[in-house]
Amino acid sequence: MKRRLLPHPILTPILALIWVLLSNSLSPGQILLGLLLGWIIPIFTRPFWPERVTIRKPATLLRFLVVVLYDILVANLAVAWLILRGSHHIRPAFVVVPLALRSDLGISLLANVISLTPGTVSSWLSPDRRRLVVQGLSVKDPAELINTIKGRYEAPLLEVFESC
Amino acid sequence: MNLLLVVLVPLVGAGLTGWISRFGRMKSAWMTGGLTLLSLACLAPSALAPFAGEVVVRRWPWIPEVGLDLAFRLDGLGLLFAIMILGIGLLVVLYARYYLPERDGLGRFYAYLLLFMGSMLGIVLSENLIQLLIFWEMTSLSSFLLISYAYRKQESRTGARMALTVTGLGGLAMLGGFLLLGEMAGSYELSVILTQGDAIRADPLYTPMLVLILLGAFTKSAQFPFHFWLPHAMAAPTPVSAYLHSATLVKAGVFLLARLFPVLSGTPEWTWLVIGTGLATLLIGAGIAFFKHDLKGLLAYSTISHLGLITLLFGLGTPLAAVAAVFHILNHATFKASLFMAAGIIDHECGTRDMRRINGLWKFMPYTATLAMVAAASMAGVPLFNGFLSKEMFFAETADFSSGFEYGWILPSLVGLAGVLAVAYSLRFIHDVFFNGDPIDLPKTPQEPPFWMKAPVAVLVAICLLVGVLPALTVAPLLKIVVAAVLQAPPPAFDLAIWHGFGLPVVMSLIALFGGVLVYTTRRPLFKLAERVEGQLLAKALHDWILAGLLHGSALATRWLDSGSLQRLVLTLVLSVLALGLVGFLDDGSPLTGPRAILPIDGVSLFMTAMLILVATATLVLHRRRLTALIVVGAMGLLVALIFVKFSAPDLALTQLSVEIVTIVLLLLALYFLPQHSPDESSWARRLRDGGVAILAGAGAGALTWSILTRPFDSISDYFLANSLPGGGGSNVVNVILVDFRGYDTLGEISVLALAGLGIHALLKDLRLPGLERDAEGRPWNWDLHPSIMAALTRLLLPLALLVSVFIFLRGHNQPGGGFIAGLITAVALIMQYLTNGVAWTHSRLSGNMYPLIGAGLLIATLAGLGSLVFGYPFLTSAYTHVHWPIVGDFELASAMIFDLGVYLVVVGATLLILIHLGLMHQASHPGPNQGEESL
Amino acid sequence: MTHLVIAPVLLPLLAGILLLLTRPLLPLGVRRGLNLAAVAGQVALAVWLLTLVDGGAILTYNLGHWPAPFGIVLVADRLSVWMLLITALLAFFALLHAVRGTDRGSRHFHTLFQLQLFGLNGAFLTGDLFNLFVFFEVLLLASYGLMVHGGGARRVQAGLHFVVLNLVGSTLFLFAAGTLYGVLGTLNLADLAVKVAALPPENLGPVRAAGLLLLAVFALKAALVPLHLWLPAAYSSTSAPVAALFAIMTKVGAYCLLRVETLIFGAGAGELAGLYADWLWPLGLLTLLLGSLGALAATELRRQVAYLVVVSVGLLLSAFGLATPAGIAAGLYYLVHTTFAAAAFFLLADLIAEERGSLADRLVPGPTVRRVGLLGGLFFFTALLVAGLPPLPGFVGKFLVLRAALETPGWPWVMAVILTSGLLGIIALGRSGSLLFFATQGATNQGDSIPSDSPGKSGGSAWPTLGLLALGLILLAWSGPALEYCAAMADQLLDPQGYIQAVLEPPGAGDER
Amino acid sequence: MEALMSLIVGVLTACGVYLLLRARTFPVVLGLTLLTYGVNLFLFASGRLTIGAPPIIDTQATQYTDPLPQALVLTAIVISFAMTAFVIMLSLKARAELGNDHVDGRETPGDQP
Amino acid sequence: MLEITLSALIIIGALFTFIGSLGLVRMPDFYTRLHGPTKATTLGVGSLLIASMIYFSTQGQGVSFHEILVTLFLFITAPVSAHLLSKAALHLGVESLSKPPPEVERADADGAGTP
Amino acid sequence: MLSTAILIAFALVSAAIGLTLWRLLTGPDTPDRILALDTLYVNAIALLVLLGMHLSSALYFEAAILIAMMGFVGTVALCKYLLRGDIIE
Ligand code: NA
Ligand code: NA
Repeated sequence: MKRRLLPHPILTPILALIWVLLSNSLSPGQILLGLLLGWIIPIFTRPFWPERVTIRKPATLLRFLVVVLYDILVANLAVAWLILRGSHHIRPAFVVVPLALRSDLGISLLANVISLTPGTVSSWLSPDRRRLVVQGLSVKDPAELINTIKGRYEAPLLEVFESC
Repeated sequence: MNLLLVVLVPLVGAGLTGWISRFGRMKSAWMTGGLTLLSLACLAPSALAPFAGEVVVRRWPWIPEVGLDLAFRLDGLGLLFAIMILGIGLLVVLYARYYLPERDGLGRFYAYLLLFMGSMLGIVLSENLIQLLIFWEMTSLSSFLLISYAYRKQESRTGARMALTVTGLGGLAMLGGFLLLGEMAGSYELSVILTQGDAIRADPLYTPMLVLILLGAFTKSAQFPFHFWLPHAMAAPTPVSAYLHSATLVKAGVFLLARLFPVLSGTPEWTWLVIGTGLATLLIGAGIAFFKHDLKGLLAYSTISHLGLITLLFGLGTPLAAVAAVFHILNHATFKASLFMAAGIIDHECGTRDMRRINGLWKFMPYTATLAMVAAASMAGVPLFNGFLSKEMFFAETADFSSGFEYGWILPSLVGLAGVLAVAYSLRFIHDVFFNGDPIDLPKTPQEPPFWMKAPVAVLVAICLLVGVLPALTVAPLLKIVVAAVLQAPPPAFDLAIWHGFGLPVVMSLIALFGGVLVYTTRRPLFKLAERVEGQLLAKALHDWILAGLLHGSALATRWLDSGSLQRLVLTLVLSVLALGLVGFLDDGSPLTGPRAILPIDGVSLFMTAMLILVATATLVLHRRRLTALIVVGAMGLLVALIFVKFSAPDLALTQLSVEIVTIVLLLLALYFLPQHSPDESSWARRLRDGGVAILAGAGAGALTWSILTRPFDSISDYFLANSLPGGGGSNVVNVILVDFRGYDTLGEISVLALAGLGIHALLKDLRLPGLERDAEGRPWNWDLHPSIMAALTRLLLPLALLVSVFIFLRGHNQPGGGFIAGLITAVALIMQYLTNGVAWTHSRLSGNMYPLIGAGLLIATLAGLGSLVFGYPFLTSAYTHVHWPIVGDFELASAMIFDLGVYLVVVGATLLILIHLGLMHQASHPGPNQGEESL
Repeated sequence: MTHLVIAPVLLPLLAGILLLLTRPLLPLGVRRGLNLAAVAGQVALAVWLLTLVDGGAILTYNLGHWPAPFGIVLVADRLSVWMLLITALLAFFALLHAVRGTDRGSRHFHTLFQLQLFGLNGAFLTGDLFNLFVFFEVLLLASYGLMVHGGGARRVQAGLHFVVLNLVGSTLFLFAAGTLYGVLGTLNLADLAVKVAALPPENLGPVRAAGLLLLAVFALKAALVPLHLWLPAAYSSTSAPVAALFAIMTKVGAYCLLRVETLIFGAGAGELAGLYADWLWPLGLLTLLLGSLGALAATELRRQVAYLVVVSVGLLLSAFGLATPAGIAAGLYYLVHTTFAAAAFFLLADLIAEERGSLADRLVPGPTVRRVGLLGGLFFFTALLVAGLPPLPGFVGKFLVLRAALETPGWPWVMAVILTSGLLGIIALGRSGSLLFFATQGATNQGDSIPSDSPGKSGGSAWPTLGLLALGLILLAWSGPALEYCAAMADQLLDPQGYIQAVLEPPGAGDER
Repeated sequence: MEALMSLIVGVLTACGVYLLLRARTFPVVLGLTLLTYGVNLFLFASGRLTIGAPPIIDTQATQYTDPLPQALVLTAIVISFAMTAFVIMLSLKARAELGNDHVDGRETPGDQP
Repeated sequence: MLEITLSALIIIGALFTFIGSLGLVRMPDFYTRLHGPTKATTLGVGSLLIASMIYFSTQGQGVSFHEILVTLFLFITAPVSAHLLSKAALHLGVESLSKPPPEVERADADGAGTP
Repeated sequence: MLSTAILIAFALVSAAIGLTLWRLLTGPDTPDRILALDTLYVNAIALLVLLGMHLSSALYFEAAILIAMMGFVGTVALCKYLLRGDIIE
């Protein structure tokens, strides 16, 4: 019953927040409406979001987010520099990252983070979801890249979403 | 009333007769006879009036505005014809009952016959010319039915259609003529028209009018060169020939000449046209008649010849000629009807009508032979028979007419020649059939027909004799009133004596008799000669050639025009529009550019314009690579949306953006089932042509845009800007226009969307298209149906998208947005679920059954509009109020929002319906374990 | 302001929605009944409205209670109500024919049918140019759905052509409407008329161009030469009841031409007066001629009938092009007749085709059809009707047009073409009747190719056809009053001040919202 | 700016017409889409071009662009979307029934004169 | 100060947007081209959005947060797009400077992963 | 200064759009074109944001958010088409 009435407890405040962002207003009416929608929409979309997302370690997640944001900033500068310097200085390569993550959400988040950060795009997930092929714009050492990905991104994600 | 009944009884009776025939063959015969008598009885009360010099006219209004009334008229001319129609009709009814084969139900025949009889009576009794025309055409139609009575025979069908075509042509020409005549006289009523002869003959349009009317009369009366239909009409059963093709139908033409004689005659045009036609017909008919081996053919051409004779007489234009013409109409009707009946008996008894085989029938059927011989003698113009009298008058009138002309001998000579030929073919009819040795190889042994079959012939022959011997006692009074009616003046003095003293007419008669005998005796070499020149006779050949040419030509023209090519259709449309637009704009040299101040061009706009043009032209270059073209079009849509943004149209930009994406998805769905490339099939010439047309069209559109944008402008929109907030309760004027000022447009618009959804849903039923196993390059498709990275994240997006959709919906009344865009966002968000998670997954979470949603949306929108009716305001009148709730604060409630909700639902429903079903088509064409398609 | 004016629009819309929502709930029979009842209701509504406008009153209805020219206004004058009545009557018999089985082949036949009427009625009633566009689209999209209903290669291909061409036509409509709005600043037809009358000379060019673009749009709908070539394929390949209903579709184009011709480019339009008339009658005559040739060349009955529709369009628009009271009245009389006659012919062709089995409606000799008496008789009668032969209303209509033409300088052309096309019609129909009913072999169709796939279809009811023919006879019998009404319509049209006043200065204009 | 707009409308119309005259359904649909862009811009422009004055009532605004053509174009966009959807579907149906995607359903490729 | 910040943000944003597109043109193969737009552009548009946020928040009509939403959208969707594009390119065997791992080709060529 | 910055930004973003379109039209492969279209959408957001500031109007924000959403949908659909042909299956 509780699941039916409040399928995603995290989603409600997020949606309400987004509503407030959208409406550009902090009036009580809008907040109320945001909460109302935050409550109703998940009920409607419950079937589309079957598994309940549980976040084990919010602090780790927060730290992870900061790292990612920082990496994005740096990555962008790096890529911009590479672009401006021209194609002679790049060393593109594909690397295969073995995955420890198992959940769809986890793998997806990892893949996205990889795509958002330093000159890498997650290109291909093996059918058994054990290996992620990543394309790097300028890869000097493939092993190092794999290690960075596993240590810097996959480990926190494992902790947040899949630690038992 | 009785005049109306005279016509109505046979017409109404026709249906009755057809129906009663199912109760027995004889019933319909009795019925027809009875109806004919009844009609005659209806005529009787008025029959004496013409003798007293009265003209009976009765009117019933029908379409009074245009002078079209039901009006009937009985004068001498009408009476003569009515009597002929009904009298001979009665005899034919009797004759036909025995003539037609036993297996024939007769009902249909008699029904047609009555239809014809009524129509014919309608012609002769009409007071109104247009009404006369109506009956005129009805005689054509009923005779078409009668000729095609034995429709399994090719010749019946051909004959019937030929008659219809020729008389149809005449009827239409006559309609034109009558319209002109009516315009000249200011009325279609004969009583009016007949008094205005002088004015009409002086009218500048007299000649075209005359030609048109004569065309009608000549075609009907089988005048040269329209004569050829009559012999072919002989495919009709002989009673029909006896009735229509001797006594009635073909006389309609000469009746018309008589009817309009006071109005039309007397001018040189009339004289030469009518005499010329009559003479040609007289000679050609008589000439051909002699050479016909078919008994009915001989009679048919002889009829043509006699009709020419009558026409010629009217052409002479003198009162006495009119007397002769009218007299000959009567005489010809009697002897020719009896001859046809006799021919029918012979045909019936011998099983053939070929005179080369029929010989010596005198031995087999002496009574019939006697009757036929009397009638034929009358036809030849032998004294003591009625034909002689009128032919004598004919000779006299032509001689009299010609006497004043320098080459006056020509006409009498030619007329004399016709007389010779008439005697010759009459003699042939007698000698070749009843004597001339023994029959050759007849299918049947001939014998005397039943009494009741001969009786009608006998009656007619008796009349021939009676009139021929005692003209003054029998026919003179009738003739007097008829002539009075024809001339619209007291009849001239005429003498119907057999002997007028020795003169040119007698000489001509004698020459005719002896010459005819001479011609007949030398017939064998003549026949040989005829066989050599035979072949297609000119007029018939001409008719066939024209008709075939017409059919062929129309087929060619139509095939060329209606080639079933869409490219052609579009090109025609574009060129037409270009022409119209150009003519419209340039007609009086309006300036292209108006005086309005224009906006300065900024760099970004210039650059973006260049980009848009680049992209648009690229579509042309890339269009054959379809996916590429699709991507390019996507870019173009985005640029167009940016234009909307630039020029202060945020709502349009939003709509354009969302529609664009839905369209791309739609095109992708379709592209899967289509070839990936268009073949390179246009020639360079074609591309050049299309390019030229396209550039012209573009130049036109651009010029039009320029001409409008540079003109000053004053529109009704100030009202919307002023009233949007106070009257409509919304500050987004575009949205208020959509849901309020012009909410009715929006109702139509969502109906269109709903219709597209429903139409596509209907179209998809039973649609099978195989999906491709491999892509355009022959590669198999990727194994990953629903890439999980994509799927997982798209699920996250759904609540977000729905939230945005609600946002867009709620603010639409005051800010850019509204039900339509919100609906599209919702639909796109849901489509994304199909795209990324697959049909099976999505369907287990969302019903694919969308049309109730469409229905509900339409219903809500309509009901929202209907709400105002309760308060006495028109449909779609909106109301709004501001509500203040504690905490929540001030917010607005507008009925227009309910309307917008309807819009939202329809958009969601229709878009999903369209896209999902297109997507499902693949599954539908591969029936498998997936969900049943019909459940959607 | 009587709400009755909106009723002919709302009734089919609500009926359509109802039929959509009840699709899975009610058995087909009940839904058929509902549909028929809704159409009957529209007949009744039209008759009711007719009694209201008969005296010359022009009823207006300001939707959303916004005054004209700002809001959309509906206008019920003699002409629009007349069109409503014809449409409803036609629809009734077409539907009657459809419910014997045609409606089974598709998912949303009944809804599409009602929404088609929604579009038609909306188009006839609207007094707003852009709204006319919207309802054009409604009726077109409904017609697309109905046209390809049932499928089949020919039908789908003809449908594709029909749709694409009409989409281009819709684009043109928008170009025209945009130009008119861009120069005159309004969309209300009456207001446009006022603005055109006061047009400064420097703006004549764009307005004339827009007027002629509109002419092209309506001419395309009406199938006027050279924009007529879509019609034969479209009408001859769709199902019979749809083709019958489509008899009104060309009339929508004709109606719009007449409306714009008289209201916006009428006598009061100054420089632009008579803009349409100059094009209509020569093109109408050309249509008449080319249509007749097509009818003559046709090798299938339905195609022939479709070409005869083209012929009727030609005659109709020539009459409207005369732009005289008598000409317009004659055209309007003819319009009624030809709508019912064409529809009846399409239904009849369907009956004949069913009886002829695999020969269908091809004009080739075949076995004697069953019910040859009935079908042959009906064919004969209908052919007379369509060919305009006496004594049926087709003749009266033709006579009226010719008579009206005599008052105009171009009369010799009109007369020559109308009479010639009449003759071609007689030849064509004589030929096809002869081939279908006379040139038969064998007494029965036993052993011949009667299709085994549609055993239940043969022997369809002739009642809908008879009903339409009866309407023609009623028209004939009441020709006097009918023509009187047509003349009144023409007078009302040719004096557009009444219309303009009714729209822009309604009697109750005081009660602002 | 007016000249640019005229140019854009002209080019879109020209390209649309050219594609409409092709022999396959897909380019025809693309042509219709382009033509629709063109006419929508035209209709929109019939209210004249205004920059930075959207028709949203605002106490600070001094000028508004003409809202009516925008509403009309909105309606037109929706309608042409519906029409495009239908014509796409119909071209698929034609492909299924006729076996090819030629607009006239002809097997042999090439233009029809 | 505010103006300088805004101007800087705007110029930086536009510059990154430009560089992203420049990468699209300058990079030698599809996989390398992919990096420019997906990342440089997010930063570019991100800083433009921040500029906009500041700009509208200081216009006196209350705060303006909704730009965050656009950024959020871009950050969620851009990597997914990049991944899909890359996957599609691998599937199509688009010409590449670096050789893709053999297992990709194997799985994609014979449809090995088809469930 | 701000307006100058915006003008420069306009120029840069326009140039970006130009470059993107060049890639869109020249390809060479379909993924290149899809990538270009996706980038074009992002560039358009940049342009909108600039325009919003240029005109001091917040009315273009919805368009930006819609572009962000719709651009993604378009890219996903096109990629799905390349991968599977059948995009809804
Ligand atoms: Na003989
Ligand atoms: Na699919």
